[in-house]
Amino acid sequence: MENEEPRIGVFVCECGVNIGGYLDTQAVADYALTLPNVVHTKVNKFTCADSGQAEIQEGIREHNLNRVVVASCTPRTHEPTFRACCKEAGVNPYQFEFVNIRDQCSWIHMWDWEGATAKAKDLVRMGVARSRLLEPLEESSVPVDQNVLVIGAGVAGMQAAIDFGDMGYNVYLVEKGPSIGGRMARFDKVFPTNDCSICILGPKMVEVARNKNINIMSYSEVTDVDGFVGNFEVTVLHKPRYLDTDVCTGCGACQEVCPVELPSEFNENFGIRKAIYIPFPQAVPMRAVLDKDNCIGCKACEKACEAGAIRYDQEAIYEKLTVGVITVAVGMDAFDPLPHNNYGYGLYDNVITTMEFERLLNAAGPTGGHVVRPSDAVEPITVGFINCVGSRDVNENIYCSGGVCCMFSIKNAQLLKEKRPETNHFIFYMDIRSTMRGFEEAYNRARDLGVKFIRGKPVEITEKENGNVVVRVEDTLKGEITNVELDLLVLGTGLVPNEGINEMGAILKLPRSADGFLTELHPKLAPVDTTTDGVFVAGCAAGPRDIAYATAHGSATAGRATRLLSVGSAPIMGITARIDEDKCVVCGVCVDKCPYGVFEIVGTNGDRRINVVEALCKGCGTCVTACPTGALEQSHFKNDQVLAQVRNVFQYGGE
Amino acid sequence: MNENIFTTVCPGCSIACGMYVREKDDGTYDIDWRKDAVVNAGKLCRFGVRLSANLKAAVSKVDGNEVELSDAVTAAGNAIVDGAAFVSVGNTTCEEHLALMKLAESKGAVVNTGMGAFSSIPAECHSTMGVGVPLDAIESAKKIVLFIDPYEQYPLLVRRILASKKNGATVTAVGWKAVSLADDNKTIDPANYESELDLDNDSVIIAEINPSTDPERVMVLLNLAKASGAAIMFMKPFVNAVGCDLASKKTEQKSLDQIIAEINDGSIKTLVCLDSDLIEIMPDETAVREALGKLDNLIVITSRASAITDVAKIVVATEPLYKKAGTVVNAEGRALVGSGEGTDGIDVVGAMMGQPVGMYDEVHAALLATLGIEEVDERVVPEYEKPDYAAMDANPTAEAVETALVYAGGPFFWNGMVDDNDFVEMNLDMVTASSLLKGIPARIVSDKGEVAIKYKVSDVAPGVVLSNVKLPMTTGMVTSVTVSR
Amino acid sequence: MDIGDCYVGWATDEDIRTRGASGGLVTAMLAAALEKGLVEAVVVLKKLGEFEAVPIVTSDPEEVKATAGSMHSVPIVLSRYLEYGTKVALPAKPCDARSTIEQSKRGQVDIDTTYIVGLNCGGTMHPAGTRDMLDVMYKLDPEDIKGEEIDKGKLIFETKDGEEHAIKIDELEEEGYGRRESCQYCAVNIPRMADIACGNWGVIGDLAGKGTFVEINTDKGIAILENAIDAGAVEITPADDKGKAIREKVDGAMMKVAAAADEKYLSPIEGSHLDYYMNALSDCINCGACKTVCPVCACGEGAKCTEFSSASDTYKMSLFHLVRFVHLMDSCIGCGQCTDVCPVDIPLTHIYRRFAEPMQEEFEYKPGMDMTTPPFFGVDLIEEGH
Amino acid sequence: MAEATAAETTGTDEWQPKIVMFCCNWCSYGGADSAGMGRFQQPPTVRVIRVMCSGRMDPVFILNAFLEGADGVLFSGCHIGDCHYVNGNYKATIKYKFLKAMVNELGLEDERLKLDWISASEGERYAEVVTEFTEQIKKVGPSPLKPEGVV
Repeated sequence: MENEEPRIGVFVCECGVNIGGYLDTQAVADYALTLPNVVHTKVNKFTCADSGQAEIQEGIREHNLNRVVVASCTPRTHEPTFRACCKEAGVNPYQFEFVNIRDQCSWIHMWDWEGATAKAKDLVRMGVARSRLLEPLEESSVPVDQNVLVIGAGVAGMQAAIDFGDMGYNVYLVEKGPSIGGRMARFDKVFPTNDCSICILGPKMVEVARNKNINIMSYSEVTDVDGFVGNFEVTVLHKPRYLDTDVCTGCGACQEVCPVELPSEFNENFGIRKAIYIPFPQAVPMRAVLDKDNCIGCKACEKACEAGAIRYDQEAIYEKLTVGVITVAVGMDAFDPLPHNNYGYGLYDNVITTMEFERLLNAAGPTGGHVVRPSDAVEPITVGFINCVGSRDVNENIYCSGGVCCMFSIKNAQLLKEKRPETNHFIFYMDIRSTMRGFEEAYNRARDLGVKFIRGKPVEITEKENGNVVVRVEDTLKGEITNVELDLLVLGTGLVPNEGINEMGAILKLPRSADGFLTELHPKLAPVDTTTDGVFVAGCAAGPRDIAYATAHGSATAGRATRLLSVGSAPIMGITARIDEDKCVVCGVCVDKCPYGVFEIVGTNGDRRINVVEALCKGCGTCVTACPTGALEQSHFKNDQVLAQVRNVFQYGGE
Repeated sequence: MNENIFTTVCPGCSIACGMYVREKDDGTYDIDWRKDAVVNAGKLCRFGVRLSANLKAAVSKVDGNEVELSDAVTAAGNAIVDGAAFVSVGNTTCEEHLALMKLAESKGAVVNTGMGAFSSIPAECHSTMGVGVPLDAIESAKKIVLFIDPYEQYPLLVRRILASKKNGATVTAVGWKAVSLADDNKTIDPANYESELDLDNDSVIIAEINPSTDPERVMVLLNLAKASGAAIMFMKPFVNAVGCDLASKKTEQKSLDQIIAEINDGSIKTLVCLDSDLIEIMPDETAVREALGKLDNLIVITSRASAITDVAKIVVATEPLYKKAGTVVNAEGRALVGSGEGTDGIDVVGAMMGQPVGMYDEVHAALLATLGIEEVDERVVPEYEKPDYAAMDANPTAEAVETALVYAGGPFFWNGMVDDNDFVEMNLDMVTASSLLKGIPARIVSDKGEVAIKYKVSDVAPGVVLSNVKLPMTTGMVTSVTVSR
Repeated sequence: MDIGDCYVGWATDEDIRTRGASGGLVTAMLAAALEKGLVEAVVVLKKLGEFEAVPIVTSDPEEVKATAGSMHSVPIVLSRYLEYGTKVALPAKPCDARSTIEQSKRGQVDIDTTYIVGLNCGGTMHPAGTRDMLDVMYKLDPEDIKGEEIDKGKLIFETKDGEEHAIKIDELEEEGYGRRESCQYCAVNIPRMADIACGNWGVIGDLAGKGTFVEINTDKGIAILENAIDAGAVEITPADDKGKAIREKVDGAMMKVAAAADEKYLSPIEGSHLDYYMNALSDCINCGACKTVCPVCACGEGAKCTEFSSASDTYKMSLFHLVRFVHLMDSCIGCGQCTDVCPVDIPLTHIYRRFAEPMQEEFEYKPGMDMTTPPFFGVDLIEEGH
Repeated sequence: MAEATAAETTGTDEWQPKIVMFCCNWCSYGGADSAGMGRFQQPPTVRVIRVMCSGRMDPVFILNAFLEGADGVLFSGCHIGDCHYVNGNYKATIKYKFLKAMVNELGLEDERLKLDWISASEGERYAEVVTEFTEQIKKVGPSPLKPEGVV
């Protein structure tokens, strides 16, 4: 097949008037027929329509074509269509070549008939030249291991794990913290329904724990991922809890006796925890964890533990897992206003963040649900909320946190107002984004309750001697500058990528977008897929989103991944890197250049060679560029195939 | 782990650039640049640089079967009969050539060097035709006229001519293709050479003699040199063409065309070739193959595998040139010896006539006597007698072509090499008139067949398709063709 | 013995000591490395004539000893001569050492099995040019020359009659003779990138001319010297501070001269750069010698520069050259080999330096000076770090 | 054919450069398509060659384009940080630096080579880049490397 004399058919699409109205399609087709190896041309009204495809297939049969060039719209939308059409008629889909004369020609030169026609001829000539050199390629496949890894046990990761587990796949659910549950476990209530957060999350956590197919690996981290779709080799670090989790009953006797008091992370550092502690009352697994960094070694806990679970000499364990697919749900962090002292945070006692407010509001929180202000523990009467702290701000993050913080502030003002009607609330906002179902109603409810909304970005925060803070803001609806004195100011901090996301991105070879979150394969059409086959992303790892959205994503990853798991094999693209060992001098430049670890030097001395793990290759071709000898080639984008295009941009004038 | 180092010369053409060969334990070799070499300071052209890839060692064969060298020698000795013809164009040492002359003599024949021009031109001119001017003299010439394309045919002359230009020389090129280093490129009717070129004692004419050269053209150039007082240098395609010529009894020789004609008419039944591949050298490859097929015995003594070793009845394989003891005389007349000590080439010829091993010293001494020198010193160009010759009658026709493929030989052409860079040249008008597409080979058709080959747009005369590689559809050095997409 | 130590040493063998330059330490050390099995092969310089020596590979200690005192060699493309991983020792001028390091970065030489014995270098001369110079400047017959040396800025030839003939190097280079142009602007004289740096600079007092100054740069440097001492082939004594200071002074002076030459030869092109380059390359006959001899090019016969370039291209410049310009921007060490072998005398090294020097300065990357930086646009990987 | 008449009145006598443009599949090629979707008009001077990633942008391609006669070469990929292949566009910037320095030293006008990041959504910007680059090339004129006789 490869050595067969090329017989090329060129099909020029009029696309109704989209192409035919702006350039001379017949002239382009006639020109194509003068090119070497072109044995058939045809102008189609709509090449992509059934009739157009039939004309291609007829051309293939009648003229014994082994290569097809279609000059029409863009490969980004129609390449699969024409490839399938060629394949049906017996032409290898990789010997199909797309020439873009609509999106990149007729539509952008609408008033230059001659220029557009000349350009279309050039593009067709370039396409034909490339087509001449195209080689048939086969897509291969690899088997898919039936185990699943879910990284992160927040609500998105938990949902994914449940769905995978329910479908019968064995799931490793790896969670960095000592308990599953994630951010949602710390919320008081959730908008727009104002359900009690832990009341609805708790049962889900139990469901995870009960699911026989889910293997919870809490207080553990993924440190390395090798391999490729269907065959990932994962290294998990089990951090020592310094107790035997099989023996520990979660009774909490240890934390009673522990003399070391530390700020409680779960409570946003309001309140205390001990050096040995149970993360929170609903924790799953309900086991204690010893914070060795802060342990003074008094061994009080060991004495108190009736079960005898304490193990001071426990060591970290690295476990190797093999999995077929991976869901990444590593979540987010709230924006930290401390470094820049945004709105006086860190300078003035009575400026706190939403997450802190959330814990104060929570009945199980450090104040038993009484919102008090930090300076004097007095319950505030006038409370202000500033939205878009750390988001929609050119100095911090330009993106909007997806309406999550708008709803946060609305919900929190509403909750406090309901609890203590004597309170007054101000929400300083730029725009209220209440886009999802029930959000607008929640907004209206807050207004009805008397929460005051001031459209304006506060310009200055000052502290008074009594600890009150004064917000100076231009009410842009009224067009006047006002000073609002508050007992407590709450910053509606935006969502930012989890601090570990860079590391996780590097481990999984996932690109990060400009906002720092992981990039999905396509924001619209592949929102939970990633550029690494077999790795899916759920929840806030791929951008700010609310609980419903994150949960749906968790399920979605399970759905997408099951395509591979249920079939048991994953396709490998045809456009991967290949090596010509005769030409290769084993210089190893490709090894460093590949972001996916496709290449390795194997063998010794004269037998050294480069091993190419094709299944890892994503087909970017960066290695091919770096290879000085030309031994490396990217199938379908070979050096001579691209150069054929370059060399056919120009022609001798006499033609 | 050891390496053997041989100082030697490049066998690509008659310049004989110095090089050294690095031979490894496993017999493979690499060339390297011998920078102290008197000829060209170790500079090499594409042929020399790629020598180890270009030249493949020959294997002894009888009737197509591989045999021991001694068996091939015996078979050859038995097959060489009286009336056999001998060819040695100069691709080996003078000593081997002399040994072959002895063998030929014993069979009542002479060794033909294949240079038809020599046979047709009076003997007193031969010295002038054979030995040119020292390469240094090119650098100090005031005017240089090129009848060759130095870039393609004799690339190592380029630096000499460039040096001459630096020294103030003007360069005129006469030929099919504009030579970029020339100050002036001309197409001149041979009748007007003298008037248009305006040469004098400080001028040097550089031209070529090869087995297909028309003697009339050589005579015109000799007359031009004589009339103007200019020095003349005829380059030759073979490394030792000059040496073989000096050693040979020139006048009795036949041209290659004559030899082919005599094979065809049945008067030559046995042909002995010493490092000379007629299939490679002669432009009409099919005609040569046909003729060679008519021989009773084709005996090839050679150091390298080539087209002719595939069709020969007997192949006697000798060591490569770099390993041979012996002398080579280059275009300047400079005698050169390498550090090789092999005498297989001479010993096998000796064996064919029943001579004992060890003939080398004897033939070497004979060579020194022929050259008129006591010992070979590469730094000294021997003085050659240059008798005054009479102007000759020559009636060259102005070369005009309709559309023709014209061969301009170069090292790759004469050594029958092909590589990825093979292409023909023609001018832009011809390319556009023939509707050629860029990057798509041109189709060249003659009476004998057709080829598709890459082409290059160059400043070539109208109607000429110039080639430095041999194409399998030619009838001679000039072949009428049509060109199309 | 530690990295950074400096000694003065000499061969114990009387014959090697007298025949070899500066007490024959290098020869003795190389022979001992072979004899004691530290290496399987040694690169030695075989004399082809008074003015030319060529590198060859040998496993025979006697052959190593026989080459004592030879001079003039060209940078060796070690990977062309030896299989990867061969345990080998080679004497190396700074450019030899740098090229070997660059080859190892490209996986062509296993640096762990390669002992680079550095030799101080103040420049080399082209054999053919040397003959011309003798003829024109010294009015001497090249065949009468017995030896040569550089002393106090003068190039001195000794003739067979025992007479010395000296001319200032500046004067020679003014006339276009003397060292290769690339050597004139090369500022690396002491090969500290080699495992051990040897030379006569800094050998003073009674030992002057009879000992070699050595500086240990790596563990391999320690190994090869200690091996020679253990074998009884070499004796050393610590270098004294005055010697070290003198060595630095000589090096400093040479570097100044090089900087001046660099300024002179790589001065800005006047007029159109494109004309300059087109003109310079217009005589190229596509022989490929420049690539073949290039000691930092790891590619084989086929490479991007040759594969995608053809003599049939109707371009105003050859793609071969342009690709090589880019490829050498981060790796050209300015060894001068390409200029040496160019059959049409294109000043290739000069041209490559014009492209390479600004980028090497911008990226603060001097090729061949250490093992840490990867080759060919590899600089990006460092930048990626921040 | 009203379009043809329009073309005739737009002064087609003016010299039109030919520009070779390399686009990565994910961002810039998409950007070029977006320009079409948005009907952002631009001069017909650019011939786009699609590669998967700007990291595939071999200096050989660009140098060859110039030798073939390109009056200008544009190359484009995803914005830094957005690479579909982790950091291919970052590697492209390094190659670009080398290439740019090389082209400058060679004496080709600086304006003839340009790298610009264009995302798939930036159709209008794509058209602007093409239009501006075309104008820029028109100012510097035909490439001195253009071989004789090619169009």
